[in-house]
Amino acid sequence: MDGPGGIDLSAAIAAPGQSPGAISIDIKSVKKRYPATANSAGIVALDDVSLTVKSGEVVVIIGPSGSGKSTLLRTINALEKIDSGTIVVNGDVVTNKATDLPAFRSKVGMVFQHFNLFLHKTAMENVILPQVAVKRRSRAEAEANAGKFLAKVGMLERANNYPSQLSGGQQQRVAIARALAMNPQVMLFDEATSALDPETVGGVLDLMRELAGEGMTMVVVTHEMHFAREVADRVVFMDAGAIVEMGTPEQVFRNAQSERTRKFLSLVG
Amino acid sequence: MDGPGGIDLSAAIAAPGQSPGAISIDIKSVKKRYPATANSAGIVALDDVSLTVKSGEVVVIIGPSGSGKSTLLRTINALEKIDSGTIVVNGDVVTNKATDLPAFRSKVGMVFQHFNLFLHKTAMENVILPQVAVKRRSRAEAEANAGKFLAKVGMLERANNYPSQLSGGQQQRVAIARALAMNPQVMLFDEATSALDPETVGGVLDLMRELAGEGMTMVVVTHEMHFAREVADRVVFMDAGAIVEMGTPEQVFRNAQSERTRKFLSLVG
Amino acid sequence: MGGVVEDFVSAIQSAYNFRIVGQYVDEFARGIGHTVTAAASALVLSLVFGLALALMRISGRRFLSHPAAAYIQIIRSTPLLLQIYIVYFGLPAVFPSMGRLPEIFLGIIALTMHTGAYMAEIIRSGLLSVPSGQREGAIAVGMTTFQQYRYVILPQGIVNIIPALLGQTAILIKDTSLLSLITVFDLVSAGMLLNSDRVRPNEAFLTIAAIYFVIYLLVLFLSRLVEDRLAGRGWRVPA
Amino acid sequence: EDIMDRILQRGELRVGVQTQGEPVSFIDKNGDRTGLAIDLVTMMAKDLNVKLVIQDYDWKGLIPALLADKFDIIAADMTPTPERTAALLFSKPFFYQDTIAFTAKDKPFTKWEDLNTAGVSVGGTQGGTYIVAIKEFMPNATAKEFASGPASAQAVASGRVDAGVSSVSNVAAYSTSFDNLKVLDGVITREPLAFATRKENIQLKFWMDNYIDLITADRKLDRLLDYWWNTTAWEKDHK
Amino acid sequence: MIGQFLDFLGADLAHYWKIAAAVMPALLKGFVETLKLALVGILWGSFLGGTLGILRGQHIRVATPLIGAYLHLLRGTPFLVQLYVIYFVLPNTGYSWLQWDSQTAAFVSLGIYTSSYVTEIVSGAIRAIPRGQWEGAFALGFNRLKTLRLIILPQSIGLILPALGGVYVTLIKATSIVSVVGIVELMRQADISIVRFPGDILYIYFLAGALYFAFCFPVLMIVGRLEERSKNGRMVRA
Ligand SMILES: Nc1ncnc2c1ncn2[C@@H]1O[C@H](COP(=O)(O)OP(=O)(O)OP(=O)(O)O)[C@@H](O)[C@H]1O
Ligand SMILES: Nc1ncnc2c1ncn2[C@@H]1O[C@H](COP(=O)(O)OP(=O)(O)OP(=O)(O)O)[C@@H](O)[C@H]1O
Ligand SMILES: [Mg+2]
Ligand SMILES: [Mg+2]
Repeated sequence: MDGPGGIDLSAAIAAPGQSPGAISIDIKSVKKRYPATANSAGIVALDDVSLTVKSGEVVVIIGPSGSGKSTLLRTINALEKIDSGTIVVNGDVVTNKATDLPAFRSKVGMVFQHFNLFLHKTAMENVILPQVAVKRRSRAEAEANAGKFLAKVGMLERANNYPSQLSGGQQQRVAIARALAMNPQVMLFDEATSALDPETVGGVLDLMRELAGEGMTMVVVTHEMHFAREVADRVVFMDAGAIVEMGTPEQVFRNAQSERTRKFLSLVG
Repeated sequence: MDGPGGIDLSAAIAAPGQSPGAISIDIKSVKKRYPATANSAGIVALDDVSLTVKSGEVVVIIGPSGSGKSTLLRTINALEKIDSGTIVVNGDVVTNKATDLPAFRSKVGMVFQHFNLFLHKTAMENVILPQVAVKRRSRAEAEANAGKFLAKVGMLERANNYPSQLSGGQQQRVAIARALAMNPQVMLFDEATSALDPETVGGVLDLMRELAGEGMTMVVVTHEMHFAREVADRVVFMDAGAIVEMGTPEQVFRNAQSERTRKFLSLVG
Repeated sequence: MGGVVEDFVSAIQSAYNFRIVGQYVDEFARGIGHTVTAAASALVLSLVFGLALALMRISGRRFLSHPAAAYIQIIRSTPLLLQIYIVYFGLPAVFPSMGRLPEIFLGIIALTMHTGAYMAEIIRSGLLSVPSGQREGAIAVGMTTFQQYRYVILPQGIVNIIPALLGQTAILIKDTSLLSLITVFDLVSAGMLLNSDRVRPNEAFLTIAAIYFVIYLLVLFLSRLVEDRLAGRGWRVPA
Repeated sequence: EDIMDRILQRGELRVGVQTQGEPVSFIDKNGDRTGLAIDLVTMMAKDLNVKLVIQDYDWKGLIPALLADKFDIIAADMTPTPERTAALLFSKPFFYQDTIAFTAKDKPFTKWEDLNTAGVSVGGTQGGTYIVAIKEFMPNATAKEFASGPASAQAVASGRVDAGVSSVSNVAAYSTSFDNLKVLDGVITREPLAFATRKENIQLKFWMDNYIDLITADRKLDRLLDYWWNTTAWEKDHK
Repeated sequence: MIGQFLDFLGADLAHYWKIAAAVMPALLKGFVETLKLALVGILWGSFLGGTLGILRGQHIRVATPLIGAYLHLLRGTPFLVQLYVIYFVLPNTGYSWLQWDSQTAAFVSLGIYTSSYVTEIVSGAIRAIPRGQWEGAFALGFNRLKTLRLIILPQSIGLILPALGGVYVTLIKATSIVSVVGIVELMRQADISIVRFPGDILYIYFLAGALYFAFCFPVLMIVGRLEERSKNGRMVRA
């Protein structure tokens, strides 16, 4: 990371009524099946998955390609509909039809592998727009906030660049600033570094590390085993739509119970 | 690699008149500048670069993003025009205007980061098409060949899938088969594994390792330091359009002369 | 019961008299023949011509791209009717040997000149829609420029623009009716003949509409076939 | 309720016209619609003490508009053929118009009968009775249907067809506009001109018949014909 | 034709001047009428087509095939017949609100006709925007409407505008057909003028063509500029 990192995030993090240690995300018996289409057979992407994440905890999900990591992460903020089970995030029952999803999602920050910055807006405007359009903040307030978080991720100097004028690592940092500016209670990262070149991966991981250190509740899908080992409070290994192994980094990396986990770790490590 | 790997490649490799040890690629004082456009300042991508590759040698190019690695690789088969200097590949003067570039390129295999398989053709047809269209082989011969090389890369079972129905690693293996089926004298790899997920990276690297073992002349741009260390005959470190360091893996990784190289290796390693 | 059916049939017959339409079967057949001939020939020719114009436009060479752009702009800015008259009355004045060519032939030339300009713009967008990596892949295996287009860029580019090509073809089919200006007896002419002979506009207009619609559906069906063939069972999975 | 009642209640006589040419119905130098047929319906409206409302339609729209009750009568050069009379009511003819042929001066023809030769092409107006006349009286020639009279004249003048057929008055206008046209001897046929209305408007038909009898008797019709037809008196007022 | 033009350059300038002076007032009147028709067609057609296109861009179960049928029906039949049905057939259904005067009928049918092409363009452009843009917005708490308005439409506009230009100039062809319902627009004025001066048929069509050009050319120029801008500017994609 090349920007100044000295701004305290506690304001962005301390969600009202969320004391550290309380259950923040509660996933119960979630099943999800992608129906068959003309070109592909149906597939069970999540097969009775249950997981709870405490407030302030960092959970890292690892597993082979196609194991359902992204699907699980995306069900947490209802980007994917599920077939059965319940998901509750800080008191909002995500799986309840009556839940106001846009309002709920504005409390959950999500960072994608391909950044998904709005291509027609500058970095600055990418951070301002959701605050104004969704959180209904005044433009002045949104701008001040955007400046603060862009500085936080070291992107203030390039605030007026369009996404197409930024490198992958820079785009990802703007995406993180955009999510943080909404003052999320929870942050979800889906392979936030796998579209980046190895040298810039470091900066983004540093930023995530810093967030974790400041007490943000985080669920992170990643292939960076170093990061998982170092930052995770808990590591979850998924395979074929199910959670196969779950525990502290120590337990999973040193002392995996299942053969599948050990094989995966030997290939990736 | 999960496919059978037992087919000998020597037929594909032994280029007529290319005895091991002879100079295969000779790059002399190459300069390349991208001119300024409305949106960007001009940039010197290659600044007086010289490099020779012997027949049968494996040269791995490493370096930070934007240092000119891809540009250098692409000048070798004239995908990029250069401003000055000369490039000779197995007797073909690439930089000579009179050279029949398509014919020359059909003797050089290139594998891209994003595979660039023909999206509207199946894996099989991807391997057949260039043989028929460019090498003017009969369809029967091309099919036999395609079958052989798809088997070689372990993709025979999925030969009738379209690229969109294959995972990244599978697509990359088809791309390698496509290049090999043209019986190239030289193979160029540009970040052949960086769009792949960590588990599938292994298979493709194994395949490249095997090719190297069988005596193929190869120039490889990669971020996989393990691979460079293990497979390279020579490692080239580039920065800002110039070759900063060059030597055996031992020399470069253990005993780099320049500060820039050491810094890069510390970040990436 | 029978009474009800008869009433219904006679109600329909008074709004649309099949018997009268039946007396004009020959005329409609002749009209369809000319309409289909003109539309099909102009379609094929304007695709070829449009492709040439599109390639000129994206060639990056000024002496090719500027004339092509100017031609496209001028053709699209002036009415087809004028272009047809200019070809019909003007071409034989320049090439006297064309003086007695069949009118439908001159009509097809005019339609090709006109539709080609529209096709060029569509084809250009299709060519530009093919990811640059596809071209690089083709170059790297040693394909010549012609082979790149023939094997990779055109097949993929066309799939992306099939809906737009279909739309333009629909317009072309209907534009053939303007050839009646230069004595080509087309589908609309057949209907109008019925209308002025027999004073039965419903029979005239609705029959025209139905036949055009059938022709359109056939073209739609063909375009699906082409799409399936080029797109092979689903290489185009949305990203 | 009868059509005449409706006209009187409305206080409007609605007339559909087309612009077929001098001196029957055309736009004069002042931009006003005028001509023999227009004068006639103007007189009708005046004698009925109602306002005259004129609607101008393209030939394709004229019959549908009458049938859809957009106006009450058609005052155009519409010939009451047996087929048309089966669908519409026509008034008594108010006038007979000669149909003649014309050709380019350098053509060897002298009388219209010369045109009845294989390989000779003769142009007329689409959907009009001139085409019928060509087919009936020159069965050996090829009939070519143009969208308008002027287009057929242009085609004759520029050699696209060998000859044209039209009304005496139209041919007079063409010969003054194109200096290389000549009139062929002989009258091919005489066309009665009459007003048309919808089948159910029986009283209006009788009213029109009666009106034509009246103005024939008091010679008003003769005076109109002298002005518009038998002399060129109208030209100094309108041309 | 060429002969006419040579004459034009030579001795007959005075003749052409006389004809132009005689017919131009009528042609200009027709041109104003044509502009009016085109403008109404553009406005209604874009509004209706935009709305339907947005709906069709969403993959809604019932709406998508219904809109597809609408689109194919309109594109598969000639405008002449659509106009005929709207002006001459609909009034016979007996609903008094369907009894339009020729002006209204022309406006309605031009709008519907244009909408069929606009619908296809808009839905195509919306579908061309990468899914990630929707997801990025959803994940931030945007609802569907806000995402469309603030994210998707602004990005698709670069694809929509150039194609719309083509439709707007194609619409001109349709305006010349409304003379069937008794509206005297530019082409009809030209035809009427030709009856006065039958010898100058090509010249009068040429004058009318020049007026059409005065509408179409600027439309295409503006659209071309917009296309260039959307290419060069910020929308460069990786
Ligand atoms: N929209 C979809 N339609 C059908 N199948 C899908 C869809 N999205 C994902 N899948 C399938 O669901 C399974 C789980 O996918 P998911 O993306 O969650 O895996 P993942 O663990 O994130 O893999 P990766 O590491 O490659 O991102 C896979 O088999 C995938 O092919
Ligand atoms: N087509 C182009 N036009 C202008 N500049 C270019 C172009 N392609 C590359 N460059 C610039 O040339 C320089 C060298 O680029 P190159 O792609 O060779 O780097 P690289 O070492 O391959 O980087 P990476 O590891 O990110 O692939 C960079 O600054 C890049 O921005
Ligand atoms: Mg995933
Ligand atoms: Mg590169």
